[in-house]
Amino acid sequence: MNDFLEQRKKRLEVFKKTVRKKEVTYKPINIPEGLFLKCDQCGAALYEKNLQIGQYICPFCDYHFRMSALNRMHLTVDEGSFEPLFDGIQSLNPLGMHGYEEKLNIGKALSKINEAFLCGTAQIVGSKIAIGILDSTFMMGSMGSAVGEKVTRLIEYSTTEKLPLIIFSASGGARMQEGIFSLMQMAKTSAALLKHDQEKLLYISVLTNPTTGGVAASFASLGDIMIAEKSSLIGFAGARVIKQTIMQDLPDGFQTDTFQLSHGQVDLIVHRRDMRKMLHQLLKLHEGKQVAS
Amino acid sequence: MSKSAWEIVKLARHPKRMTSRGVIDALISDFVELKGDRLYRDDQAIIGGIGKFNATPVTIIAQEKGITTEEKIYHNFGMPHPEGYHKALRLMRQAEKFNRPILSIIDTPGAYPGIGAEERGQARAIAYNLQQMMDLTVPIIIVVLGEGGSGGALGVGVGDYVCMFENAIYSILSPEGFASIIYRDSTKAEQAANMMKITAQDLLEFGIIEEIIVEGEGLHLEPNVGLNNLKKALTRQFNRLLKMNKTTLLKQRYQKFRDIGVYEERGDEEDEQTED
Amino acid sequence: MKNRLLVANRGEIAVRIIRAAKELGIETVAVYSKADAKSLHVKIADQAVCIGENDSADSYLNMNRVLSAAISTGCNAIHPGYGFLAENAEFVEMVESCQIKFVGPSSQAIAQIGDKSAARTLAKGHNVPTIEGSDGVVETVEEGLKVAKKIGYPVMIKASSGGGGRGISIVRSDTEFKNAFSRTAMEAVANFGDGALYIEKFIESPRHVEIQIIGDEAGNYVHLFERDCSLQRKNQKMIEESPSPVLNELLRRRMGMAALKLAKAINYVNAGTVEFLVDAKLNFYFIEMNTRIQVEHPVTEMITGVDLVKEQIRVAYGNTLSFKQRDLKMNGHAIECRINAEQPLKNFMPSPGEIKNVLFPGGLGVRVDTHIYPGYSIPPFYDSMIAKLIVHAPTRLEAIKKMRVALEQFVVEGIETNIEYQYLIMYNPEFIKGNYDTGFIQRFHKLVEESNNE
Amino acid sequence: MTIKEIQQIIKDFESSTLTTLELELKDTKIKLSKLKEPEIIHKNLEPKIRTKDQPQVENIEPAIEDHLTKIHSPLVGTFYHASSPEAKPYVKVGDVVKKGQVVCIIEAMKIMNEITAPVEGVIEAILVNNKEVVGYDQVLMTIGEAVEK
Repeated sequence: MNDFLEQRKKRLEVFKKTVRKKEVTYKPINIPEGLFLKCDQCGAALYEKNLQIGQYICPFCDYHFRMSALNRMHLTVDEGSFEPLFDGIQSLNPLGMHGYEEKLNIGKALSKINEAFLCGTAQIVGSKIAIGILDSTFMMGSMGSAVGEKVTRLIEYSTTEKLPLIIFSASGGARMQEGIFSLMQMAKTSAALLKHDQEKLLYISVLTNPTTGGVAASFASLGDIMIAEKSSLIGFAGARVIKQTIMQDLPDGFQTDTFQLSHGQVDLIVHRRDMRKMLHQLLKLHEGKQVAS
Repeated sequence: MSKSAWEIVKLARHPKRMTSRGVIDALISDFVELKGDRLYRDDQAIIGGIGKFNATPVTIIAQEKGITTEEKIYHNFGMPHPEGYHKALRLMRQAEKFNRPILSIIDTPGAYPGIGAEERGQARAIAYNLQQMMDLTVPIIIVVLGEGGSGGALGVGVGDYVCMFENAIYSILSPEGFASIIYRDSTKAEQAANMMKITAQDLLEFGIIEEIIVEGEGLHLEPNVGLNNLKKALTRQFNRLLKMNKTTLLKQRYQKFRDIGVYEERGDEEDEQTED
Repeated sequence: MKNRLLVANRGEIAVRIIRAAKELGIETVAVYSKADAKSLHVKIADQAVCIGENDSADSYLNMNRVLSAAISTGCNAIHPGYGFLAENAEFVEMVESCQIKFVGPSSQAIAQIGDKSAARTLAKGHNVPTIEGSDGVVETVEEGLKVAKKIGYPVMIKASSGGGGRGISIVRSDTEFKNAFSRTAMEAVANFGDGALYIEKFIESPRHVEIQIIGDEAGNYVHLFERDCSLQRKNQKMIEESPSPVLNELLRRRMGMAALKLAKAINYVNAGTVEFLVDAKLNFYFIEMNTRIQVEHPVTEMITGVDLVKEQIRVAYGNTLSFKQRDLKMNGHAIECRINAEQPLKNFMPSPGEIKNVLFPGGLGVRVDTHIYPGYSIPPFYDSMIAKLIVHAPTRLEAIKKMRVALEQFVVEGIETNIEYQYLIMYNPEFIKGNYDTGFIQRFHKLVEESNNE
Repeated sequence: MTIKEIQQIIKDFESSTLTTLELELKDTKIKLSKLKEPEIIHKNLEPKIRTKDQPQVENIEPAIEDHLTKIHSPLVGTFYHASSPEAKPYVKVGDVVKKGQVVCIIEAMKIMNEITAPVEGVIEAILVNNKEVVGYDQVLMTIGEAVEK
């Protein structure tokens, strides 16, 4: 039976050709651009709108897509509880680097905020916090003077206001275009955290994809509690530089979240869906009413 | 005769240029090297120890590149691992315990980019030093001797007074690295160097460093000129800083780094416009 | 550009849709899982694309692969059939955004009416009668008693995260309510780990009657009368018929109007079915709306002469309905028996396998919608329905007799089927009288098991 | 023992309360059991499911010798032999390829996915034409041992 139908179709096909005038060919449907995103890890085509609902996580391989700071804020804090701080601080071009202003404008357009760091106060299930989020869509979340200043002011604000501090890092490192000024922001931000620490205040650092270079080697690595978001790339030197230096291939899983966990550099790996819940839990643990004796 | 940035880069990396060990031998008496981070191993990219400067006991932290090939390999070309930074902090805490000032000599192409370095937390090692050096209640003087390689240099570079040798450089990344990113061609390092503003003169103007140590013909030709100028500078600054009370010392050190950064702050009214 | 239709389904409905499209001169593309490589719908389509492994989550439910198959073969429409992605609002939105026509309602309509409680509030809003109940969970006995008094006994106390008939008690008075409440809560915790309960009016011996509707983009709406699907086992339908033996002309018109009101409220386009429960006193209550073509659509086609699937495709391509409400008449009586590869006496265990041979019944008013053929192997990964036997005759009794003859001559060799089980139902007095309710199969099955064990 | 006698035994056995009966007479040996259900279910279902991946679903792929490595399409989409219409095809039959080398592109929903060679070797055959629709797991190319040539 199986091929009897095939033979019938072939015979009738020949006949149909004599009846039908022209051969009809079908071209693929030209769908609009940008409807689908490619998952960097498994290559699956993902429908953008579904991704938004699913918190930018690939349903097939659980890859965590990079998020803008605004999306991250919306996902993390209580609805409408975010109040921005130091929004007026923006970058200049101290070294007169060619093309820097252009890059800044592209960053503003992509991230819809005016620098690579969104910060202010907000609430997570009612607990008031100071919160800052680096935006990797704004010049790779790179830290120049403006970002350094905003991070430092957020830390100083949370120190004077006695608030727990949460910073989400997503950065390629210090911003080259501002040279030595960017480098010094590492010391400035770390110094501010010393005072926050001396006031016995809680600082949770969440390392998201990617956290490397100058940001990793400063405020991002100084959290009382260090959380790595699942499937994030976290490290100091770029993989390319390391490969050139040691002339060897890098081991599998190098500089991933599990790498950092197994080498004792982070406390926890948290899936993006559980992040808000975990932050709430940690905040509650630190609101400590003394246990009645 | 002002030298181009690229010429200074070549001098900073000159094979005959004096390294930290030379400075220690010249300026520090009774030097005893102290080794190891008590956690993993000793990292010889950073030499640490105690000795006397003008008869005052000081703690020395010095990034050493080595001169002969064997020395370069032994000192890993001056590129520290995390354990190097841990050792430096251990010795600096010890300096605070015994109320000794700290002299930190910077000469490194950068923190070592290796698998072991990442495994042992290179980022955090540097970050923790940046934070803790702000807390040491003893004077810290930083000397940028040759190459100030980005985070690797800054990891032992937080202090009250930063002086930099005339032919030294201090930058966010190497001119070659900068060229390969901006021009996609690392051979354009010279062009990059002249644009990056990484010389002592640039940094003095930017207020990043406090003093330039004149070298005369250069540390590789007549080292004594540079060494004497350094000695005079250190003598002046240690005397000044040792007289200062601890709280002002720390407050000024914090403010020195707090004020670094060039940005604009638009007033609130302008904010409304951008907030459309 | 010439139209081309992708059929995002398998089995008999895929064959049904391909035939309808071919009759409209539209080329068809079939999709199949590896296990379905040899199935009929793959053979009769103009082109076929494999979209994944055997289990449906990795093939027929994989939205990306189904959509990619449509895009790369140049299909400007997709027909989802029933089940699988037919009522998946996310999938429909993806199809719409790719500017491919979805043969069914819009994604908003599906999202709006797909959610049961939203549908119920919508129905209440258009004063379509719904089953009274506590809106939301009831915390205490007192609160429960108040609700019960308001809607009137008998009421059901139901576990909110329950299902499959467990965690439910039926009470007819306050005293019964008091001692049943805590017991049901405990049962709910035991079965579903969640003791939350809600109260709902209990319909005595209900019948399950649904109204077929279809609407086009120009806003024309018609209903094609009712189908009675009370013969169910654990809410799996087994036999459907139209007209319903219990409906009178007035009730039919009122239920038809109610269904159309709902469809218009969400400007529902294409074919859909509005499901009601009808109690002994012929009151009807809205339950839910299915936003797809139903398995039992042939019953409506036989009594109205309308090809619903062709109409679906025409409407999807932007044509208006080819008939008005006044053109539609019910003529005669139609019954459908679902033929499954299962062993009724072994708790309806599925019995996949190779069909050695098959004999299909025929004659006036006998229709078989199926995808099986001699030598075909039924894969064990999908639902066990292998055919639908539909008969049409001037009266219900004649239809029953015609069904008996057709069932008798429907022979499938090589696997077990429920043909003989359906045959026994055709001789059951309660079924013949027509006054059966949704509890019928349960009672019938006990009879069959007892007689078999003697 | 005649057939009728055997049928009689079966009938008596059916109406008795025995569940199994084993009878050995001169020329015949009979084994009757009412416990047949589990076996039958067992027999009926078991071979159908447990055997090698769906015996009755013959492998519809064209006959390919086993020693060749097959490159399967991980996606449903359109096959392109080059990165763009003007560009030269990535590979042609007879080319030597390294592990991980890009051999073609499958486009799905306007997303270009580079398909790479799983092993090092020689392209024996390309089984799909440019711009043709490919199904899931369809064999695109075969790679033979490099050493032979």
